[in-house]
Amino acid sequence: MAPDQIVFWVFAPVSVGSAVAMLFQRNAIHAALFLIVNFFTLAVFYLVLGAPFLFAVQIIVYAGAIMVLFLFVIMLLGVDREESLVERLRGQRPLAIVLGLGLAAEIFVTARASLGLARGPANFDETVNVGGNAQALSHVLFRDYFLPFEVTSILLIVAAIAAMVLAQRRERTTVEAAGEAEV
Amino acid sequence: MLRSVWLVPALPLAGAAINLFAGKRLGRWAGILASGLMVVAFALALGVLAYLLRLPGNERLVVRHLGDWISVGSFRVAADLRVDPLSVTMMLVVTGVGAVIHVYSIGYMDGDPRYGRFFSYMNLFCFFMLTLVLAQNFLLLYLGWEGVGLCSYLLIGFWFERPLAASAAKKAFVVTRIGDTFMLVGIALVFLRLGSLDFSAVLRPSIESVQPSGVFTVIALLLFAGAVGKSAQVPLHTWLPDAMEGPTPVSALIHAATMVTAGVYLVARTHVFFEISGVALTVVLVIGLVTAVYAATCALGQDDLKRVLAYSTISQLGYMFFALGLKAYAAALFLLVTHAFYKALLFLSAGSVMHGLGGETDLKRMGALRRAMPFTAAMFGVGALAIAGVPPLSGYFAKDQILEVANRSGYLIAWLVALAGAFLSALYISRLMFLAFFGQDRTERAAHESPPVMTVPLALLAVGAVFGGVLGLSVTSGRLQGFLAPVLGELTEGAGGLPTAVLSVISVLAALAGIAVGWLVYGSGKVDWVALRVRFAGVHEFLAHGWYVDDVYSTSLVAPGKAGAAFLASAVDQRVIDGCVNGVGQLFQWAASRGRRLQTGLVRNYGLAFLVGVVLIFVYVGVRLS
Amino acid sequence: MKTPISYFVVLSAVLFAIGSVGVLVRKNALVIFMSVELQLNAVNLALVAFSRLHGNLNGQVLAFFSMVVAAAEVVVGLAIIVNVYRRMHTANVDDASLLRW
Amino acid sequence: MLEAAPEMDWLDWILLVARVVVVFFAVLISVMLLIWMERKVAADMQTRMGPMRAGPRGVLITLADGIKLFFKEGITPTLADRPVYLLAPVIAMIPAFLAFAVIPFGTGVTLFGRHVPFQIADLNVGILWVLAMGSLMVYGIVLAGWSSGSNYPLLGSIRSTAQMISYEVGMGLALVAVLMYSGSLQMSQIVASQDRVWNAIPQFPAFAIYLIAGLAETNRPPFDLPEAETELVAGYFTEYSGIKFAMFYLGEYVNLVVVSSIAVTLFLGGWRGPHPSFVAWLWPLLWFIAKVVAVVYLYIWVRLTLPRIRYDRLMSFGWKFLIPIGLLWVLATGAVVVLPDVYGKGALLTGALIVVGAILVASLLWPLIAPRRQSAGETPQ
Repeated sequence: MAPDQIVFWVFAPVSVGSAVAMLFQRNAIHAALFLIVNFFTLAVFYLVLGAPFLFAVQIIVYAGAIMVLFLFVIMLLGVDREESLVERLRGQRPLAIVLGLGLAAEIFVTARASLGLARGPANFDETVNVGGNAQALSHVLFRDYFLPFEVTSILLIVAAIAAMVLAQRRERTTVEAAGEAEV
Repeated sequence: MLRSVWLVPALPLAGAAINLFAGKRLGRWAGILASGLMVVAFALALGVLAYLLRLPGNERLVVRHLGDWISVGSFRVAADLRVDPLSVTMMLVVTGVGAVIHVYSIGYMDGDPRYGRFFSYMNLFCFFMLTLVLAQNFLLLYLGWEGVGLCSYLLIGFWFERPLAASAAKKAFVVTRIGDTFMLVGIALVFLRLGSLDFSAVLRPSIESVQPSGVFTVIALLLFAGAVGKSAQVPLHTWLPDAMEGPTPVSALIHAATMVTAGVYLVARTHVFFEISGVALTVVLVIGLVTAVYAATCALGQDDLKRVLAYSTISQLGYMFFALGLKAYAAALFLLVTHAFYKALLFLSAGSVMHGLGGETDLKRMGALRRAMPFTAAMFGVGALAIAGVPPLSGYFAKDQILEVANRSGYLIAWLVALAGAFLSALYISRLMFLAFFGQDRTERAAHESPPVMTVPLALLAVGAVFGGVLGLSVTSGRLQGFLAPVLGELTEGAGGLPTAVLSVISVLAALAGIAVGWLVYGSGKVDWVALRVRFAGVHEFLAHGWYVDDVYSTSLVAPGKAGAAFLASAVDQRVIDGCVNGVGQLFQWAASRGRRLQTGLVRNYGLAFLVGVVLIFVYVGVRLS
Repeated sequence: MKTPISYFVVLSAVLFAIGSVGVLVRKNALVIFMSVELQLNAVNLALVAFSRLHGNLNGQVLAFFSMVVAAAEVVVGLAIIVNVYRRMHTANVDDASLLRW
Repeated sequence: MLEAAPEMDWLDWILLVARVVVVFFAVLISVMLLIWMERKVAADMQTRMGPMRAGPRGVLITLADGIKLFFKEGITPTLADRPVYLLAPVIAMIPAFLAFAVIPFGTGVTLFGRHVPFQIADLNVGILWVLAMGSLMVYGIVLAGWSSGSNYPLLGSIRSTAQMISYEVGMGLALVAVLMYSGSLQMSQIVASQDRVWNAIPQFPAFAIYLIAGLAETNRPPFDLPEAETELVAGYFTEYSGIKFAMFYLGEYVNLVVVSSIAVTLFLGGWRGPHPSFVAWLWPLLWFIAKVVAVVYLYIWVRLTLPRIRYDRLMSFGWKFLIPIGLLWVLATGAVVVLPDVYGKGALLTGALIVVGAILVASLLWPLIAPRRQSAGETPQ
């Protein structure tokens, strides 16, 4: 068994298991922790697939920033109480599970039929990741995808401003809150 | 000269615009401006005629391109003016008689509160009429056609305060519209079947080979239906007598001299179609003849001065169509021209009488007016003699030629009927003459002669009525006939028939007989015509109501139509249509009241629907791929 | 590398399906949001796998963009959830069902 | 990397494992010495003796403390979220150790006919790995604070999260400037690029930003708000005791070593230094250790000199000074890197770079030096 196969068969069950565990955790923080585990396994898969840059970005962005933000918000809002297990929507759970399984089955069948056991070029690191993954990726990114890159940077600025505007407590609301407190 | 031919219609249009927007400020100058423009237009028309006369006979066709009007794909309509003998003749009639009537109107309409607007409408009418006759294609002709219809409506209803005038305007508009609709279909058919609306492309004898003759029959009949409506022929004639509610100059200009002759012009212009068809020509002949005699009998029963003249006009127009049906187009045009003179003269004289009597039109309240208004009486007499067909006045030549052609055509019965019509014409016009200007004075107020601004035009028209015959002394070799020949073709002499001299004598005798009978009954004093009328009350009523055609229409068409409309309005519209609309609304309300339950506001429901969609799309894609 | 690409794709599909189910059955807005992130990551995995399959870096670039956009999306989404929580004092999406009939 | 795996034989694996073990223990020992050093330096600056009993001049004091903590009773609060509570100290420790994986301590040595580098893994994306591990350090604090089921730890951990996320941005910008200047993400390459002049000189603003951000990342005074005793008792590890507390303590000092090592690697030329030619593998190692000790000494010095900063000032300093200046510096570095390619005036621009750097540092320090005119209007929270 090649190392990458070992990695796959070790981490794939962890990945699926952590995802399923996230699904069943009643506590939001625990769910977030399992999701972090899942993200780590994905990072490992990126490494296996010849994308060390994305491996690092995955950890920095998802594990390091996004999930911290999630934890931060959960703790800030104090919504870490146990979630009620009563489902008020009739048929929601069975339908959701059936549909989820159906989707997975469909993709399974499609991948089996169309991809088979294809593995891609054998010497990926030599032919594609020329001069290292980061360098090769930057060549693609700053040549072929330069305009999307710039647009995305604008999107980030917009998102930052949007977050600031949304998170800001307006003066009016503070006054209202004060009024409510007095009453 | 031909470069400025566009000015002929443009000048009245400018006058119409000026008078419409500034008529009130211009005051009396409105009439002078309108009349002056018409005089200038007439002068220009004379110039065009002079130019045309200098050209060789077979080259007398000039098309003046003003620009493109409509250009959609292969459908192209140009704003072209056609100058040929026929259009020039019509143009001269319109501008000449029009100018005279405009001048007359200065006096007649004096003091009217809408003085400026009257001249605006009149000018606008002249513009549309000139567009009609100068058009080089069917669509432009149709524009003019509808335009004169609009002006006719506006002018008949000029005194819209009177309910009768308003309803008469409405009636004229609606009835002529029946014919117009057929005509529009005919024009569409021309484009569909013949591929063009341009006269030069369509109106040539070789067009015969393009389509079977049945198509031409249909086209000709549809166009003729328009002519029937516009020219007040049976069965669409009922609007014209009622149209006399308009001001008298309007009756003279529109409902005697110009607009009603548009039908004659149309048939003459498109005679190619009629000749190819043959059947259509017979229809024209029959309709014309029936109208001529029928309207003459009706004229006998009228007590209203202007209604007599209206029926007389219908009758005369019937003669014109009769002539057209006999392929004697030039003769029809000759009658058209002379009729324009003497019928305008008669109407204006009648207007003068009305002016003198304060608007009175009832013949029973007239009589012996020759003493109070001798000049008017003399002018009216000239017109009456002309229409009766007494030589050497213009009417004699025109009518005599038509009878001559009829006699030679082989339709002996038609000739006899037409002769009877001629007799009746002389009879009703002499009845009118004697009742109004001779016998006892039955007026209720003192009559007076009209001012010179009205009488001078009368004199001018009288000159035309008397000497108009010079234009076409002979049916084959007259000047007008020769002038029109390049457009309308030479008249083919029919074989047989009576000699020309004999025919002339017969028609003169018929006219004199009519006058004699008229004198005997109404002028001599030997017959008590009032008692006669009481005795034959039924006949009189029958004639007075125009054979009850109107009443038949009312009961057979209008009343069922109204009932149907009422049914549609109360039952169909309120129950079915409104019901459908309300039902649709209620259906959607019901559906929305059920369907809005879908909008639960629960994100997870929406998400579920989302996922269902994703799964189904995958199924679809999978099926497509496999 | 010996692992067939389709293994990664199927794994990605399984993760995506789990994420979908999570979105549908969980009620806490934050957990739903996390499930959405799981879906996004599953797709990223598929993109990187396809990048490997086709022997070019376009898939990785796309996954990179996806991450960047996801970061922006999370920031705004969390801000919205915080605002909703401030107003309604709940993070349960079933309680925030004002936009209904 | 895994592509290369089949070429490794058993000896390579053994050497790799050996390197990991050696580094792990070296770090543990260095932490032990570091704590002793800090206490001695502090004592020296306060003109007192410091620990003297355990071992010669008290050098074993940390060991004694560790043994004591190991035998203390481990208390788990009732309201604590037990699994997370137990997991948090471990999580706090691991990233710090992992960050060492990419740091080159020296040139390497030849053993059994193979070249053995003094570095566990020369990752292609080394700097990003450092950043990633730095961003993971926050988890231990966050989870510890939350899982304790108590208010002070929670507040401490929220503060800490905000502080670390904020300063991570500044630190990232400093690293970006360095990697742009060096033209590589690989640690060994960055060290190699400093063969003429240390990055600390042309990249002085980045160095300054990194040092300040490092203070915040390690939660050391004057940026030790998450565990400010006077406000939050002991901050996020208030409820921790015994071996679990020891792990936090350990993690914190490992962190300090990591930050210092990275500073040395990125800015101070790493293991580079003049050395004699005999025992060639040893001198770079010594140079490295010496530089790390120097940086650590700087941190201890700062800790003992500066008072704790108010929390809102801390945040506004991070967001309003450090990050903008970092951004500007990245821009300037970009210009310096790219412009010579276009104009070929490298030397001139390097000079300009030093000038601009000096100006920026001056502006960075200006708010600290200049008298506070607006302070009257501000009210401490």
